[in-house]
Amino acid sequence: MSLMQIIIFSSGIMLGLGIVFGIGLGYFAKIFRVQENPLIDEILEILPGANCGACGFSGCRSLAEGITSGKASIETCRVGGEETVKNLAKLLGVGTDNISYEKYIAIPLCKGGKSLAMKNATVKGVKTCKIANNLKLSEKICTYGCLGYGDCVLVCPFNAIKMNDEGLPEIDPSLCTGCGLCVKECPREVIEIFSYKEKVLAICKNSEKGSAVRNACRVGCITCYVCEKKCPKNAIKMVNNLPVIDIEKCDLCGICINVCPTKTLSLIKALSAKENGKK
Amino acid sequence: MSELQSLMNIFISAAFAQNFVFIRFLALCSFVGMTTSMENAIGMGGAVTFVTVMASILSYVVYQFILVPLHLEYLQTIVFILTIAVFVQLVEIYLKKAVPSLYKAMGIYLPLIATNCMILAVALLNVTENYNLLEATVFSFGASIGYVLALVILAGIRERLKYVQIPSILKGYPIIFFIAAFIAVAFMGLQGIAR
Amino acid sequence: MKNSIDILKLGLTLGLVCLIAGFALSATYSITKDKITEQQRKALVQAQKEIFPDATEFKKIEISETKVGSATLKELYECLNESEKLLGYIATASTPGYGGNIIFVLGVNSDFSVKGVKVTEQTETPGLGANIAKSQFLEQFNGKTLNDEFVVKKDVKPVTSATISSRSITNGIKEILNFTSKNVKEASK
Amino acid sequence: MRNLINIFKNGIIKENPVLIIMLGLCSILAVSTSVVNALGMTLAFSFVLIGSELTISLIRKSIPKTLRVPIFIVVIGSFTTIMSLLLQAFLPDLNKALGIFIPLVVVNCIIIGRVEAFASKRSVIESLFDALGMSVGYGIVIVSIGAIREILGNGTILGYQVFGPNYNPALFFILPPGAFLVIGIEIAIINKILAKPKKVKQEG
Repeated sequence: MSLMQIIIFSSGIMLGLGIVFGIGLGYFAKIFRVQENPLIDEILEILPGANCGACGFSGCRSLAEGITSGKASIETCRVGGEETVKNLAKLLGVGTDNISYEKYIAIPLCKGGKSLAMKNATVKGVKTCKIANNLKLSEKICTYGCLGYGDCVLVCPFNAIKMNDEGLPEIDPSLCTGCGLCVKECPREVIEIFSYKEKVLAICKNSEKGSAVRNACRVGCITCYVCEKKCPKNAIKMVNNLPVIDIEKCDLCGICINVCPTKTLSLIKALSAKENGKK
Repeated sequence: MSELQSLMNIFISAAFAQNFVFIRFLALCSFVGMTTSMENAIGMGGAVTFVTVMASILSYVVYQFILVPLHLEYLQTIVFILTIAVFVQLVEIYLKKAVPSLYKAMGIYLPLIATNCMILAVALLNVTENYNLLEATVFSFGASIGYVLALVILAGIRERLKYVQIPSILKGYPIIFFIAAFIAVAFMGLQGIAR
Repeated sequence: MKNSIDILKLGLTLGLVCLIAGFALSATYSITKDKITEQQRKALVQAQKEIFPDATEFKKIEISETKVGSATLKELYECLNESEKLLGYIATASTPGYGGNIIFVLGVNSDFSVKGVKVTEQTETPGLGANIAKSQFLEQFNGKTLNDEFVVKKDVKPVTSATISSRSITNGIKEILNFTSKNVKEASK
Repeated sequence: MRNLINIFKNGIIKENPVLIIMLGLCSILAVSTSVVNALGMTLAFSFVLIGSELTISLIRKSIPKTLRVPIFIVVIGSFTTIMSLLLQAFLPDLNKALGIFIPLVVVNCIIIGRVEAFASKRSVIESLFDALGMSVGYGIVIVSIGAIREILGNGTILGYQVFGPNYNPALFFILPPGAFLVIGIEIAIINKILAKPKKVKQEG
């Protein structure tokens, strides 16, 4: 069998098989076409496709099926944000005015960057938050704060999180959809989901007494009760050594922010990506 | 008569002595994944049995009547896997239309049946052992019975795992592999029964 | 009508991809074809050389692959030295072992006693059955003739804890030796 | 560039194809009886994986939906056959050692999984880095299992005696049940390192 013959025969057979199978598949697909609601695929195109499960369905496809069968309303998908709700409304011809649309974002509650938190070790070896947290390999004294190895950055399907040079995650509110994947990923649960309305928040998770916090971090909350006393509307209550601000009572006067000795309290609206983490 | 005896020999060695999952390490991906519940295992086992037997006949025919006359045996791997993949896709389209409940239960594992190592291995072994058509069918049937047996055993044990204390480090897949190790020891004992 | 064009398009795309694949495969195959056959020959020639070091020429006897009892004879060669004198025969055969088929090369002297045995391929249990391929086990067959019993534990010392493998290789050699001596007599008459 | 390195690192630890996603077990358990076999298998595996991921991501735009699986299979199949022909021609003893598992690389669940999940959506360079990451991830696991099984089961490493001549090896590890045990232990270790401890929910 000369080489030419081998090449011709092999290519010929493969071509023949390919065509036969291609036509067979096409024909089979046509006869057994399942009358699936084409709307599901259209909705699937609009949905962000992150399959994050924040809407309670097991993935975008089952959410799309839920929406077509009326089990879910069009703004169940928080992740998609305004733009998805608008497109879905346009597709399904539903009015969007009566839908109260509220945006949620994730906010890291730690200001203890490299220059602010005290260190008692330098770490070599595998740099992921899970491993560091599990094997207690963290440079900072504070065991509540952000480890800074960026597990949340990797998990975010919308690339909304970047590590700043302080070694703290910065979440871009325009990209973040509040899907909550980073919250699950962070081993110390430093990141939490808040509605993106203007409010004051304590950017610290360290629930220990003042002295322990003072030698762990320059910007941690040292439970000095100043904000609770000074607040004209007494909207602030100390719970577990951390201030909790009642949104209804608080009129964003900002006194507590200025009076706080370690500047732990911050105004959410002003909390754009750049400002987070700086003193 | 020795004809029937050699067929039985092939069947027993494929199903028990040379079990495809425990001794030859084939089709472990679906073995680990599909044994979470008994009906999953049986559903998957049934589909794989059907596909293996049909695929081994199909590949035998393609091999004997196309590849051998033209001395293109080296194409066997790609031609076999292509016929198997297309055949599985046809089954998938048919199942989606005729039996949607089974189709939903299979989920991701249906396209993975096409890449199930066992089906291709059966087709290739039919060639290396140069079985005739009847022997090839018995061999593929024996192999899939061995596979279903392995699935059912593990599914049974895994369902009972819920009520048992497992050390936290072994939760999830490690304990399954330990169980598989012990079952494999049992199957190794069977190795001598069929030549 | 539109549908059938779509189907045809599908057929052509898959056909095109397969054509390219087929072309690439056949190109590689033609490059490696003779190299592979040469490798296969080399393994066989090397085994034959070891059994009959002084034979220079191996003449293939035209014999089709025949089933001999449980073993199957694959090929039979006559071994001649420079002066065309018949030294003996070389048979490649396979016998079903414990884990799968065992393929071996049997050297037979002109007086039909065993010149040497080499196992070229086997899938016995590693560490146990696999030891039948080792020379300490195989050398005990050298010099045996047809009137030896070839029975394990009697005149053949088995490999420890691998009786099935030892027994299958032993009776494989016995059957092939028996077959060669019978058939070659007719062939050489 | 950082994103590419991330994809590469991803394949090794975070999404290690074998220990985390639990794919490709068939070839790992069967072939890892010795380090040489394991290395040979990794070589064959990475050749096919890199080749397929690059080709698929090159032509990913023009693959019709119904033909997705057959085209993937033809591409992977041709790379596997090319690899097996080259092995038969140039590395015959490795080919004999790996035996039936060379053609079975085409149905290796990792390759099909990565091609479908990654290469058919991402650009060529990203697929290349992903393929490299996955091959290294696969290689580490199979060589580590191969080493353990060879040292314990055979008393040798890369062929050299480790425990002196009269060490009678624990054959258990060369036989199939040993393989299951070794991979079970390895997954348990990885679980322990990567697992997130269940923290008590902080109030307030």
